[in-house]
Amino acid sequence: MADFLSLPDSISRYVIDGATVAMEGFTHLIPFAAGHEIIRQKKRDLTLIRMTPDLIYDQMIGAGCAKKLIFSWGGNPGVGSLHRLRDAVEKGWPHAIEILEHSHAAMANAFEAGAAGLPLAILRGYIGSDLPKVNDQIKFIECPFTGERLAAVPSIRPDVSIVHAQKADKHGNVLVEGIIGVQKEAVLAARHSIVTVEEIVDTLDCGPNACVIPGWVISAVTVAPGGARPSYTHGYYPRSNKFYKDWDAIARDREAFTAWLDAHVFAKGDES
Amino acid sequence: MADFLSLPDSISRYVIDGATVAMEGFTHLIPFAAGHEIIRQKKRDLTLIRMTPDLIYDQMIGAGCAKKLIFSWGGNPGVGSLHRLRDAVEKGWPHAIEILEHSHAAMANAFEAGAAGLPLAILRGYIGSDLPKVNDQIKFIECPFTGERLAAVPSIRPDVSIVHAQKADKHGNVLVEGIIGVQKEAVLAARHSIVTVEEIVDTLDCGPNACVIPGWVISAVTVAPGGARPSYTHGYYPRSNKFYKDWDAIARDREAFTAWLDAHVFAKGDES
Amino acid sequence: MSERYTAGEMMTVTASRALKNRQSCFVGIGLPSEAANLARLTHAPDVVLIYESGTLETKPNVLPLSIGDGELCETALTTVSVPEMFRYWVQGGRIDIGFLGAAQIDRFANLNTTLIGDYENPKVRLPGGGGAPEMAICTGEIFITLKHSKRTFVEAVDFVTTVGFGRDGKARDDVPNIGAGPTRVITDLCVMQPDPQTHELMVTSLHRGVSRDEVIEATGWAIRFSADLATTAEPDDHELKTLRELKARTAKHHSGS
Amino acid sequence: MSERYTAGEMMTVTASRALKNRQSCFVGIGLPSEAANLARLTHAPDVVLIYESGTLETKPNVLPLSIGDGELCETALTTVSVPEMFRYWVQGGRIDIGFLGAAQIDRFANLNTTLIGDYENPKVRLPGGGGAPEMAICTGEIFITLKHSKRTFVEAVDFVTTVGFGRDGKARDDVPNIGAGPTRVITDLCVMQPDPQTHELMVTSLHRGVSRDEVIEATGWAIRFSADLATTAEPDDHELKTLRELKARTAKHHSGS
Repeated sequence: MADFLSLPDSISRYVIDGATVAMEGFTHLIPFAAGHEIIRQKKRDLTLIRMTPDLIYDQMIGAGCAKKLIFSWGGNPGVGSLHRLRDAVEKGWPHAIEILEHSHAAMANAFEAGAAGLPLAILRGYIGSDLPKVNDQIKFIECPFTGERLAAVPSIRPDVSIVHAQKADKHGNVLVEGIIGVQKEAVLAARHSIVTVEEIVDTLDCGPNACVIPGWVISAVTVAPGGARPSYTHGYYPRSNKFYKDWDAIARDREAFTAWLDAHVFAKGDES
Repeated sequence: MADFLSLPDSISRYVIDGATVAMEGFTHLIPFAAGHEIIRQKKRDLTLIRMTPDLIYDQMIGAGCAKKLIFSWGGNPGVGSLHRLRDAVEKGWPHAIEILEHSHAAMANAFEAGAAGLPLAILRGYIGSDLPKVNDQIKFIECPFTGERLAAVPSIRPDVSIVHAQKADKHGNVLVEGIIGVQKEAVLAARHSIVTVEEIVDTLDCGPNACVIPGWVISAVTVAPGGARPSYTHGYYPRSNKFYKDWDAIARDREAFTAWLDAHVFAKGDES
Repeated sequence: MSERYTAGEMMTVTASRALKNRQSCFVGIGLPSEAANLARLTHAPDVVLIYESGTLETKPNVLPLSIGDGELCETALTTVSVPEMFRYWVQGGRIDIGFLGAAQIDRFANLNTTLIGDYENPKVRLPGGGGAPEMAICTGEIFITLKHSKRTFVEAVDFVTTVGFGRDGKARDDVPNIGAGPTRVITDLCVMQPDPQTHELMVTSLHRGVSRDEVIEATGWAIRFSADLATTAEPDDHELKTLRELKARTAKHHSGS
Repeated sequence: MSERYTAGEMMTVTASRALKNRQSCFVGIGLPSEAANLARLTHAPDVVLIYESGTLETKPNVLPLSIGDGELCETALTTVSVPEMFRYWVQGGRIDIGFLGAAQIDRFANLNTTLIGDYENPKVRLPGGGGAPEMAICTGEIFITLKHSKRTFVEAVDFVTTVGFGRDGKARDDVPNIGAGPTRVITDLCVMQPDPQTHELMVTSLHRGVSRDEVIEATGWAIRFSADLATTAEPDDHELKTLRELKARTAKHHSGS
């Protein structure tokens, strides 16, 4: 069963320097509070996995937490570039990072295969794309029944996955609702998992087939109200599109970014 | 978009002699009314696919509709044997049928792969089992990343899939709730699909991530209240365990079965 | 044998005691389901029961007749699709114990639920594999419970539906990502466990009042007995009361419909 | 160019008209989303809009800023997981039209959204592939909409993120289970379609008031014009009014948060 831990405790226990970390949430339910705690604890050399790095990884990369990024779409949604990611890739600031890029379909399948305990995912993908030329993890196999050539990618098996969700009950069972992304797969694919939630409730009060992640597959449940801001939590608060737009100016400039980090992450302390 | 058809019309339009037909519903929501209509229309030479043949295929096999059965568990749940299936396999009555058998995991994966448009499913399965010796559709592949030997089976792509569900809205969108089995996969894997429902409603009135099959992937929606009896429809009526037990005596005897078929299927007429 | 309980009750209680609290258990219909729910209602209130119909962490008030009874869904934490059940929960390695029955079992704990006789011309056609073949591969370990008889405990199963340790006892050797396989077989006479080296089943515990000869007589191969053969602990009153109430509730519930 | 509408409006309306009622369309953020929703609000009320965040049959009242705005989920028939989206809906062949943008496009309609320059030392690092590479393979056909300029319409893309017809125009030949690929490119100047034989893009329709020279000037390769070059039909008042109201609603909605 999941332990109920504070945010600092869950991060210090499960996010180890050098670990492979997946923090998921597809535009919705992005675990920003957990990302900020990782920055505050000055975790280093992480391999960060996420379909859409979004602002959360832009911040963590700018803060120097990452050694490598595995992703499939690295922009500021609806706004433009992730300038901290670009600065690291193009200019090596604060240090160079390695990138490994996929398509969304391949990453979604790789998370799914990880949750399914398989070593690989198979998809009809990457035909005619240059991505297999720059990503040596993309291979092709032949279907033994039809002879069709299909793409194969290794499944994703993070050391730790971190997601945010609406609520947990007292046994640590978690309800994820709305745009559910690959969150359940990320948790099931990982060796350890941390779920931050808006609140703890007596009963999840959901339909018979709702997306519930049982407490007994989660390592730590952490209450972090507002923990997905500036992204959103369906049923709790909307996305701050303004922050996403404002981020563009902050992230374009190393000094502005560093000042933002000091004021809004380091000075802030535990967000749970 | 789905056409709203009567049960006789949907069966006569989409279930063609010689077709490959999957009728799914895992103990719950078994489309008996549709099965009876297939018997009444004297469809022949069908390849019947179903994880658990259950009474519905016992009846259809006994009535002479089947040429071949693809399945993974062929019993009367909690009661014993399917005597019509055994009579066909062991004694060739009313005629011999071919069987191809899998494990549940393989069939569930094969439906999933069919829905996913893939020619094959890959699973960690069949190790040490004799099933691959009697089913030439089970092969093994080597993972190009780890070298692990994994089982491969062809995906299931029926000519037509038939499932029962709670309700449809006026656009033919269908809600399936409770034990959802492989019903959505069966519909998505098939070229054509028929969904029988308890009722048509104004709005499906369900959670944001409910199991909804959109009307535009369904060929025909048919109102058939009680269409899953003697199995059950969550929220509508319970399973008739008594009928499942009574079936044992009916099905053991060819004459008793034929009399039952005459009285309860042929004499009954359209069940929608 | 005591007059306090039947051999069947002894078997169910012993099987239920094998399950530990908080373990996740994939439950087959029949004896396994009876034992697993008894465990949940006695010493293992937080055992996680999972049925292949997709019901996760279910707490049925009466025993299900089928693997997909409405009761299983209504009392579950959540219900997932059957592909998800086999992909994420079984193959994903989330099940500690697979709890199975069988029609035949051999000395290496291979299970047959496919047929008696020859595949092309079966004497008796049985239901088939269902969820068992992959449970035997993907769960942490397998418990088997079934009644002891020579028809069931055979020298060689007619068909290996579900692997125990293979025809030679070595089927799991050097196979990556495979579970421990059958770790105990609980019958109405005794408990058997595989020899750590050869994987051949041997009796490690006799139920009170059962003689070695009774087991030898009911077993289709030259069964071995452990050097430190134990006597199985007897059911206590609470277990017997709980089991009887469960079976009475179940009989009453299913009689009406 | 008319004073009734801008070149951008001409582009969006033309793109929207390419979508037919009841088609299912996988919608990219930005221009494709604007065009697809305009279609839904005008001639194609039953067009099925699908966003890669898992929202099936969504009817947003305002245009989403991101691919996963709450508005998309709240107005959807249902929302599925992202693995299901790519497995059952995209790869499963349930999408008629994939509606894409790009940073670069070449004469064989190959798309680049990865980077400008060299992969190891990029001049500009772009977001990457996202959902596009498999959309180009698995949907029935692809519509592309983007503004015409020499920076965008290039002789050879720096990186083929998403295949059109390959560097030689033959990438789809004899490939099983692959969609038709790009069937039209809609810009603010014209509509291009692939030559049925060579798959090279050629202009099949010029927007009213646009000259051949303007297109030649804005295209990085020696662009060809169809023998029966048409003039694109102009937006009607209802389309313009609907588009402007949609954009005003959208601007108002996103300004506050």
